[in-house]
Amino acid sequence: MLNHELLIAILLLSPVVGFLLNGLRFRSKNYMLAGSIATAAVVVSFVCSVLLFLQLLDADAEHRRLAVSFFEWIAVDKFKINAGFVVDQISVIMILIITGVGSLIHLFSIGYMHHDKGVTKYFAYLNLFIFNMLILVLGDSLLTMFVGWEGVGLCSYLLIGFWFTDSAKAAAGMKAFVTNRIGDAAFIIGMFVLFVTFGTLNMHELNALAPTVLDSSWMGAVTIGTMLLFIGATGKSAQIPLYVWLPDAMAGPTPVSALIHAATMVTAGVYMIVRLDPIFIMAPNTMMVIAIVGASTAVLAATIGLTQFDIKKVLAYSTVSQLGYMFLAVGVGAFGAGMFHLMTHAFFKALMFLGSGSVIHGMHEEQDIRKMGGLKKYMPITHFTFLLGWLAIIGMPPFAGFFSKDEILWQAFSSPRGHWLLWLAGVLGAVLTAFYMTRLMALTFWGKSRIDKSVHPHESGLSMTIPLMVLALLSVIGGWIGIPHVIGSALGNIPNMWEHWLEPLITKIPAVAGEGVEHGDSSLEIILMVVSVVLAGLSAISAYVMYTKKEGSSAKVAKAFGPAYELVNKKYLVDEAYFAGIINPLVNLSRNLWYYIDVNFIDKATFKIADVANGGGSFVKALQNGNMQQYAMYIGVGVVVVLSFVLMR
Amino acid sequence: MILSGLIFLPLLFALIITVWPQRNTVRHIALGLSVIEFVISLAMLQKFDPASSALQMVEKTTWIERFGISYFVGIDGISLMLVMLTTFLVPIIILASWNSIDKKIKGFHAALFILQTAMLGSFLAMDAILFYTFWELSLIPMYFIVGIWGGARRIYATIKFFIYTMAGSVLMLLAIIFMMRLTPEVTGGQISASLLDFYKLRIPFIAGEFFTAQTLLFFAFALAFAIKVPIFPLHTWLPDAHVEAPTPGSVILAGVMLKMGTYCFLRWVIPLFPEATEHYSWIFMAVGVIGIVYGALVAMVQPDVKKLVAYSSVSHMGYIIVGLFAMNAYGVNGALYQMLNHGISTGALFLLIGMIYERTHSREISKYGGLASALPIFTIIFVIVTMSSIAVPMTNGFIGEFLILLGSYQYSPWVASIAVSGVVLGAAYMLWMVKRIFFGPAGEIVKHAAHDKEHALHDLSVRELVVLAPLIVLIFWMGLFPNHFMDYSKASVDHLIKNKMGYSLVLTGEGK
Amino acid sequence: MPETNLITDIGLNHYLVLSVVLFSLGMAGVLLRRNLIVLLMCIELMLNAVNISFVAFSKFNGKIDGQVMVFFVMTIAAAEAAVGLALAVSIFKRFKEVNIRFFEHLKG
Amino acid sequence: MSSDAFLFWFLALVTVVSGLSVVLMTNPIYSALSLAMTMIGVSALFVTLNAYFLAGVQLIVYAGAVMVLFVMVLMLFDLKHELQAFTRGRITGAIKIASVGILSGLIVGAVTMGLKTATTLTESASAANAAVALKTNPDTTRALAENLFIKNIFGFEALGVLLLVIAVGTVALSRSKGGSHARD
Repeated sequence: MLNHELLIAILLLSPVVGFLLNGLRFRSKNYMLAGSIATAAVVVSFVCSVLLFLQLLDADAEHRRLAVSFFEWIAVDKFKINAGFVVDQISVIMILIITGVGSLIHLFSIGYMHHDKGVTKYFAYLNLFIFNMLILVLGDSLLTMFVGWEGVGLCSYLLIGFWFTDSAKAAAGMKAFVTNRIGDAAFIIGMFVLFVTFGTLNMHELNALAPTVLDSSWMGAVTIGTMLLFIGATGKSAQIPLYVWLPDAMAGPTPVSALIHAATMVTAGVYMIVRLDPIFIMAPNTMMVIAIVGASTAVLAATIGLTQFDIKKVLAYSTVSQLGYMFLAVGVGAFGAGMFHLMTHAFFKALMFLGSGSVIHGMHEEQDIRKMGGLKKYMPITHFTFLLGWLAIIGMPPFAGFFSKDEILWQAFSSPRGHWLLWLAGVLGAVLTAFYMTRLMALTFWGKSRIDKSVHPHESGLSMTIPLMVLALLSVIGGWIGIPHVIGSALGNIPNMWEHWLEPLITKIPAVAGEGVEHGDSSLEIILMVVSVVLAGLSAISAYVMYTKKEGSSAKVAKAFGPAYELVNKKYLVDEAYFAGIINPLVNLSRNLWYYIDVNFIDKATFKIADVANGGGSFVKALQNGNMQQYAMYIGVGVVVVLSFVLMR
Repeated sequence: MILSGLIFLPLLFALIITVWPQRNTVRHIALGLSVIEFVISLAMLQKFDPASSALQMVEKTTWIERFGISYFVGIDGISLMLVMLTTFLVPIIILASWNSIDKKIKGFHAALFILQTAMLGSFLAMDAILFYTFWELSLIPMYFIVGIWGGARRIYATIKFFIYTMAGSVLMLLAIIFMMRLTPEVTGGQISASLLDFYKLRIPFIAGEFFTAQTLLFFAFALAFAIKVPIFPLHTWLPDAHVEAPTPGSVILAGVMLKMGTYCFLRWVIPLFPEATEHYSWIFMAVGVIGIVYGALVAMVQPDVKKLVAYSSVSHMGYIIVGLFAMNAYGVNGALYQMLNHGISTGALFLLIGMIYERTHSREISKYGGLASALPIFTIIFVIVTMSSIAVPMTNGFIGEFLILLGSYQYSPWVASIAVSGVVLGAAYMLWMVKRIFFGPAGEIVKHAAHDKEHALHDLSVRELVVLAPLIVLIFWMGLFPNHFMDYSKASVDHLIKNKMGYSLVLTGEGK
Repeated sequence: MPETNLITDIGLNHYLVLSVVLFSLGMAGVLLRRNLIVLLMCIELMLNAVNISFVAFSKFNGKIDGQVMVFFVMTIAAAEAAVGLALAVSIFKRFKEVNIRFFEHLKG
Repeated sequence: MSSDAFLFWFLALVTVVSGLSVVLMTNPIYSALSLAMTMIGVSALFVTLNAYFLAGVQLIVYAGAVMVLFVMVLMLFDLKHELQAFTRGRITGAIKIASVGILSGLIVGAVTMGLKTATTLTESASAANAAVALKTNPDTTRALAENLFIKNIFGFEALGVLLLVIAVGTVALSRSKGGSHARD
């Protein structure tokens, strides 16, 4: 067995090597070479991750923690941060997802990007992203996590604006970065609050110190600190009110959307909260806010998803919605469930994005689902894998999404910090999800073909379909490691491996008498489960009917809702509101500040002072009229004055 | 002797340049000489003892005995890195101006070397009058650099620059003379201009009363330095000076001369007037924070890219002021680090803008667009420098900004909360600028260049890459291993923070 | 001390007052006249007035130094007249003008 | 009235009147001639003050050399009666005359105020003796020479150099074309 320090070093540095190898020859158009280097780099990382995972498995449950510190990064006074990294039960899952799904997406990209001029640069960026993401999840302190946190934001910026000659795409990248920055600013202050309160930013130490917190009120330091961290998370994980960048981020290449904007980066906020669960538990108010924001995001984004026609936009809003579920989970204290959904979502959403990428590729860069339909026969593999992903996301048992979503809904209902309203919102979200995902399937793959005659759709090559198939498999079986107790015991004592694995790191919320539902209430759990599955199923069927059997009925429905439909179709005008309410006033304010304060006040004021000197100069200048006799007179007057002063004394 | 050598060798170099017979080798000679100077400063760095907070390599000779004025130079952790920055930037500037300065080459390089002497002197002088001499001397070459090799409105800009700075220094001179008159209290009757004697003075301070000696002296000094920094309402000379200055002038102005202001806050104002500093720090916190936000906002709407960077300097300098007046280890260390960062990243930005200006002769953002396709390497480097400027982790900017924010949070969470908005706004204006210049469809200039062979855009030449490479290396080096740099200053800063109410410096002579 | 007769007892003050009167005349001429040459003459007048007071002091204080000073003043005055006139000649040659109001090149 | 007193008053009248006419004559030639008269008067005043050598020098240098120079230049320019001999400007003119008047008034005032001091000075023993000696001894020329060539020899030599420089400078000036300060 290799030393874990070396493994972590290789894990981190392998993508850097890939980045440098590709980055230094960024002009090359040899997509095979670039893709191979980049994919190999991530595969090496994946192997390291697996080896680390095996090491963790070997260790006993209490000592599953491989820490390494490479060097002292910042050390000023009491503020000491090491370039330290930790592999434990949570982060090992993340690195497996990142490098595993990451390698599949790299592989997919070779096929998807082969015609692009900047393919080498593209792979360099992807490797850089993997590196930053690994730092984010492995960092042992909030600040090292923040390094990756900003780093992935940077890569996201570069990749969204990858086709920079399109002004809108470049603007989308910028929007993503700046919106993330708003969250990051809050994150920074949040770190300060925690540092001043606990005297450390090391997450292990923070978690150990968490029970010492006494003040859990709104104004308590922990509540404020966690709230600020959560604002940071809303930026990165696209929650209300900072979710607006994610739909625009679809401007990037589709594999990027799959990797960054579905599977890995956007889940960073959830991951951060799970890492710091003891601290967050000490701040019930923050948890409440998280749960509410998560639930509302889940519903809101789902409603927008109902009306979109861009295949990637639908998936983007779906991602926002699913992230809302994860926040709902961590908000009610179901950290394990949140992580579980994070993982399953990574599988099926990556799958769906890659599937959509395959569709877009096959359709020659067409993204509007109104111009698709009946693709089933042209792209059988894509269709089949997409179908599995669809079943997973709408939560059909026994696909992965079912287990994780069900766990979240049950926890939202039963947890001491849960509430039946949160459960209701979750179910509503699930119903909506089922509807719009079915609509997406129907419009894209089923029904009659509306494809333009000039387009000849074709199935993608192997490098693209293999990742699809692997991810499809994972979407099916991925949920089986976290089978709920009620079902597990019914099927013959299948253990919930997931819960067991995470147990040492996940803090249980102290149950408060009279609140929530006892955990053992299995009949209720089954009833709720059945209700949500049935509702989602009905919703999916109605969508199927509406979009394949009775064409035109969707337009009627849209008409019936009229202005409401318009509002949703225009994404509740949130972007416009931000522009009208914040950005434009800010730019105008800046113009006015510059014009009125800088140019017309400060400068004018200093000119006035200069004018005084200037005026004095002009006065004295008038005396210097060049007439020598005048000068002589001044001498005379001067002598008279001095003399009379001397004499009169 | 090494410090005197550092200070006065450039003066000798200036002399050599002026009498050098061949016009076409002046640049080579100047580059060689400036590299020699940098190597000497490296030797000095080698001799420096980072563990000690003492004033090292001290040289002291009587200059004007009657007034206790002496030639007194020394170096400690606070000035060390700024000295290194100065000697480091000059060769880069000379190499960067290889093509852009084409008239009066000798005069330009001589002015540059005299400026270097003045700046190094200001950083190293430990005698008030000596310091004042160097401080004022630094204005003159800068005046000529902007006034002779500058842009269209250069005369307006130079005069504005000169008068603003001069106005502040006059008050400072008065304050210095006043303090010299107080020194017999601590030296036993002999008048003295030594900074160390000034440190011993305990100038009376009454909280809340403005017309007390310490308060007045504090504001007299602070005003002079605040103009140089520049702090918010006194900043309007900076954009004009930057826009009109030639590229090398902008780099030296942003890279070193602004640091003279912040450095002097740390060297003079804070240790000399500790009570007043503490009592009035809220003013500087306020203007610092206003500067951060205001500079960023105004930068956002600038049509001229150089002006944009100039206003971003105002914003960055606001951070430094906030860090300094937070008066704790994080803030001051961060501010000191940020001084270096700003010198490197803003210096690099000005260099890059200069390079693109050489090609297109335009600085108007709206005329650009789509430059990334035409100049890919240039774009990559520009984006890296931009990232450093907006403090993305793993670049140098992050360390400084983070520590400053942490320090200001300890001072007051509210200050940090407002200051942190600079993080967002900084990203907004820089990335917007990057987007408008490099991304999007080809703009007027790129289109024009595509049609016209004479004006075709060439990517960076080897010389330009050599100019930028050290800066890029430093950006990452300082971002990944800040301790390599910060270790030199920690002892001195700790000493200052711990003894801020009774600051004094121990002397050690040449060597250790 | 007996009452001194202002008319008959000529003392130091008489010379001094005379000197003042001559000096004032010269000064008035310098201020009022326009002709460059006349201006120079008036300066000579002023210098002579000063010389009178020097010599008077020399006599009434019993020190010869006053006369030495007069010697110097005369030399300087002669030199000044020479240079002044040379300038006047050269200016006249160029501009054909000796009116002092004509030469206002020093105007600020 | 003693002859001394008469001489003084007569000479005072001559110098003041001729001085006045220097200022008032509109024809520069008359001014020059009046100045010559003043010079002669001053020279005679020197005689009443026992400064015989200076009186001679005064006559030779001023009334002789300098005045000839003036007259020659005037002749060279061919200047006649001037219409605008005096400066204009009410305020400045008033200030000019006033300042002259006040100045002379002040000096006269100072002299009369200092009368007592002056007399005490003259009456102080040593000074009085010396004054008497100077008054009675007509040979002031020797004393002057001794003072000049022993005590003030450096100044004397410096004057010599000055005169040399002046001579060269004057020649250079009058040979020049009047400088480059063209009006047009």
